[in-house]
Amino acid sequence: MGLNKCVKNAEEAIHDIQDGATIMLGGFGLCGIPENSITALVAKGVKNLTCISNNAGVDDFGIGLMLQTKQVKKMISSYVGENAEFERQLLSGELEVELIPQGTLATRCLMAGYGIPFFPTPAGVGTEVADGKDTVVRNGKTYLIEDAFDAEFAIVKAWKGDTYGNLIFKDTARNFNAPMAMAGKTTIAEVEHLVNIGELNPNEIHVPGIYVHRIFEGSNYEKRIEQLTVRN
Amino acid sequence: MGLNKCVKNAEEAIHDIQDGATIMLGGFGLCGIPENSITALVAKGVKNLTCISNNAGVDDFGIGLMLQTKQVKKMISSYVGENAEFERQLLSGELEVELIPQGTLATRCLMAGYGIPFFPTPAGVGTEVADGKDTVVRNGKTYLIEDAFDAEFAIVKAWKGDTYGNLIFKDTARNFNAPMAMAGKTTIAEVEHLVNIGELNPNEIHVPGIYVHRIFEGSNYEKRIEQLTVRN
Amino acid sequence: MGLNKNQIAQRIAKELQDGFYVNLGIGIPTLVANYIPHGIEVVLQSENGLLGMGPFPIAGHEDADLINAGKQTITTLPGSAFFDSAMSFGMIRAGKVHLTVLGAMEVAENGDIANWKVPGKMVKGMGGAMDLVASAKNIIVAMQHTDKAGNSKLLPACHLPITGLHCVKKVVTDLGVFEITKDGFLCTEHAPDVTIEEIKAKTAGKLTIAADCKIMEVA
Amino acid sequence: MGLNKNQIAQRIAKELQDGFYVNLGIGIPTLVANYIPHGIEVVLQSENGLLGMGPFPIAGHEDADLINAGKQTITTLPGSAFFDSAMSFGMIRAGKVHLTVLGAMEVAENGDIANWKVPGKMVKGMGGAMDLVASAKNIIVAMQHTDKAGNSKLLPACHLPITGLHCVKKVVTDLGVFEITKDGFLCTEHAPDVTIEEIKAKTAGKLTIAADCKIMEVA
Repeated sequence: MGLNKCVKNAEEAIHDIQDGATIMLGGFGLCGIPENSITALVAKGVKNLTCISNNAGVDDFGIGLMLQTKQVKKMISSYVGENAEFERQLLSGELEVELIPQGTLATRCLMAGYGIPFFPTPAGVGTEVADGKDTVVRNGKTYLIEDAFDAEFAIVKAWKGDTYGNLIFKDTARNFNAPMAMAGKTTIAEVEHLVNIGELNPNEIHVPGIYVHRIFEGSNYEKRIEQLTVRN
Repeated sequence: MGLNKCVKNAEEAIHDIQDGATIMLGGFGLCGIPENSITALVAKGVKNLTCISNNAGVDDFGIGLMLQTKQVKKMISSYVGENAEFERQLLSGELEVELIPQGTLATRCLMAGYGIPFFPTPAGVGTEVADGKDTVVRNGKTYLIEDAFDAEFAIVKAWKGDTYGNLIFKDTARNFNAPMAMAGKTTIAEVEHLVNIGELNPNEIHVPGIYVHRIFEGSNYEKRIEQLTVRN
Repeated sequence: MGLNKNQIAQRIAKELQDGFYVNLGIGIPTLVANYIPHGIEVVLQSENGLLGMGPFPIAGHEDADLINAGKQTITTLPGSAFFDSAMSFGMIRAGKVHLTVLGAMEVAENGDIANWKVPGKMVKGMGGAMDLVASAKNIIVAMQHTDKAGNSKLLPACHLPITGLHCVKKVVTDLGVFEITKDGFLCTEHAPDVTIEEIKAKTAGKLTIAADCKIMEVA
Repeated sequence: MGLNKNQIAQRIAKELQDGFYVNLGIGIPTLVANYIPHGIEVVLQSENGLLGMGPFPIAGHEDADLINAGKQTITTLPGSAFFDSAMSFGMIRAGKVHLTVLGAMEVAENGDIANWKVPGKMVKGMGGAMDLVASAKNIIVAMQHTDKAGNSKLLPACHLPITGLHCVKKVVTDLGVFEITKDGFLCTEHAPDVTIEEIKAKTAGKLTIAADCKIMEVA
């Protein structure tokens, strides 16, 4: 039926992502990244991707896996440390990087999901981020005009989801997953727990299924911790 | 302590709202309106208010009560039917009304809460709503430039809230309450159930307490139904 | 004779496709929900903050916190989701709603619509109509072909204050089905017992009758 | 000798007021959380989506889904709330965060800050720093007064690529406390064992010593 967004697995979910595609990938650091979909993208071997993601993973996990296989042409991120292969490709000119402020990144996603093609933000005024951008002054404060993203695919990871694509995230794994889920022309959600409609409380849904086109229950989540810190 | 936003009741919550103030009032129709605060505003007798609210209540309930007492100078709304006294004051020139599209109204609240001073929307292009407004064309589509609201007070009604001001709404009573809660310079929340911190699931909070300045548990909610419709 | 309101709604329901998210306006559009074809699933969006609008509640089970955009008490369905008004119009503006059905006072041959204001009468407001018509990809108008005085509501240009420009894709009236084309109204179906001559007489805007114009199938 | 990092954090903690929502950057700013004065309550905002950041978890209780902006495992506290990155920067941009503390490579006498990029070195990105400095009403910089080569980091103008303009309100270094005024850096406190002469020698930007400049009280 038309409202059932379920696909079998990550491979089926990403089947039509082609070389040269622009993809949003949710997560902050390694928290809440779409692990299964990244594995499937590596297996598919799709190339020349433009990836919009707050970070670029680490050498052997997350988007780092797609860097190892040289599938990424361009990263649009706010912070890309912790990744030696990334650095190598950047310095060698193999990889293009566009660094943008984190709030601008998140808001460019949100605005795409809200059908607002551009918005003013004070972030980056007077910096190299402002190069080539329109500015506007309101009440004595200067703002840059930033565009909503226009991405073919958004791939996000949620905690729970139902067959209609309604999503609930857990804790700080919500991060970019929620605004990116709203921003994709085609949004793919992988979830830890896929449930039937009626099993989620309609008051607790973070992203309504109208924004989600494909959903599947992922498997073998590693959920790697980047900086394990515990109390003394 | 500084994070405890609790006040005793509606009277205390609205104590500093003065004649001529601009107030946002949550709710859609009579659904989710801040009943206790409206009663307190009527009792206080504060005048010449500019009220930003999707609707204007009915003759004997909601903002209609403040119209009966002639406390409202101007309404900024998307729809103001179902109110004879409203119509009388409008036609007699006692009341000023600014009608704006519902999505524009909601988004002007949201943008205030997100610190984005203006935004483009296609709603109202080619209509009298566009009079005097800047327009911009993106990808062949025309947009009006609309400003975020700048309201001194937002008064909202939630289902549950904790002493830090974290809010959870119920069903369609979320409506304008959530974006308005984010938009007030001072936000007052009345709730059906005020609980201690730790009693709300941090994943289920719709509006974080950082946006809320005063909270109290209301009493004697009538929760009037405007159009009672039942199945045959 | 032409169609009654339920028959207009029934005809519009045929435009629904499996998996559609649909926003139904107040009046005849609301009736479309009663005629969703068997074998397809659609989700009704209520712009006050609900996806998955269900039927009216059983008497005694109504909830003041659960209403539709017409302020009627309603219910949810399995798979429903609540959200605030900003997100509601966000998804509308972003084109996520596949079909919007609404009433109108006038539709122009270029797709302009007027449905919110009559000069000289108390203005109640546009509600969400301007957002919907400015954003929706697919807008169908449900209305009577003529006003009470018998004047055509399908016009060369709107006389009343505009709600939105170039937005209506199709009009279903008591007399027939009219697509908006660059050549004006294209009549693709006519009501049983309604003649092409009557449609021509009652349509003030530029009208073309499709070569394969057929009789509407309604119960 | 000057202050150590913990002492810098301890001094900044005195700027906290009861009821403040506070964003602490990575490095010395994070340490401020260890010195919240008794008798006041503050909420720590982590820009990856949490209000009410608690201490690190007890070993074995860490949760990969619960981290701070430095990607460290953390905990929540009673009254915590989660939200997405768009709302997080929404509340920052709307000025709801009372105090932002962050590190810097350079601060200019007009309040400009540079803390994200060193030409010739691998650029990791600005993260949320540009949003924070452009939006916060009250920004305190925590940093060493000089770089490893002994060059002043309090400058007439930033040499490094700018993070934000005219935004820093106060700088706390190992040598003292410096308010940004229209006349440049105003030294209001100096570290124990640090002379005014040393501060003058190590401050390249325009410097004024407050008439009532006092010795910093740190443990």
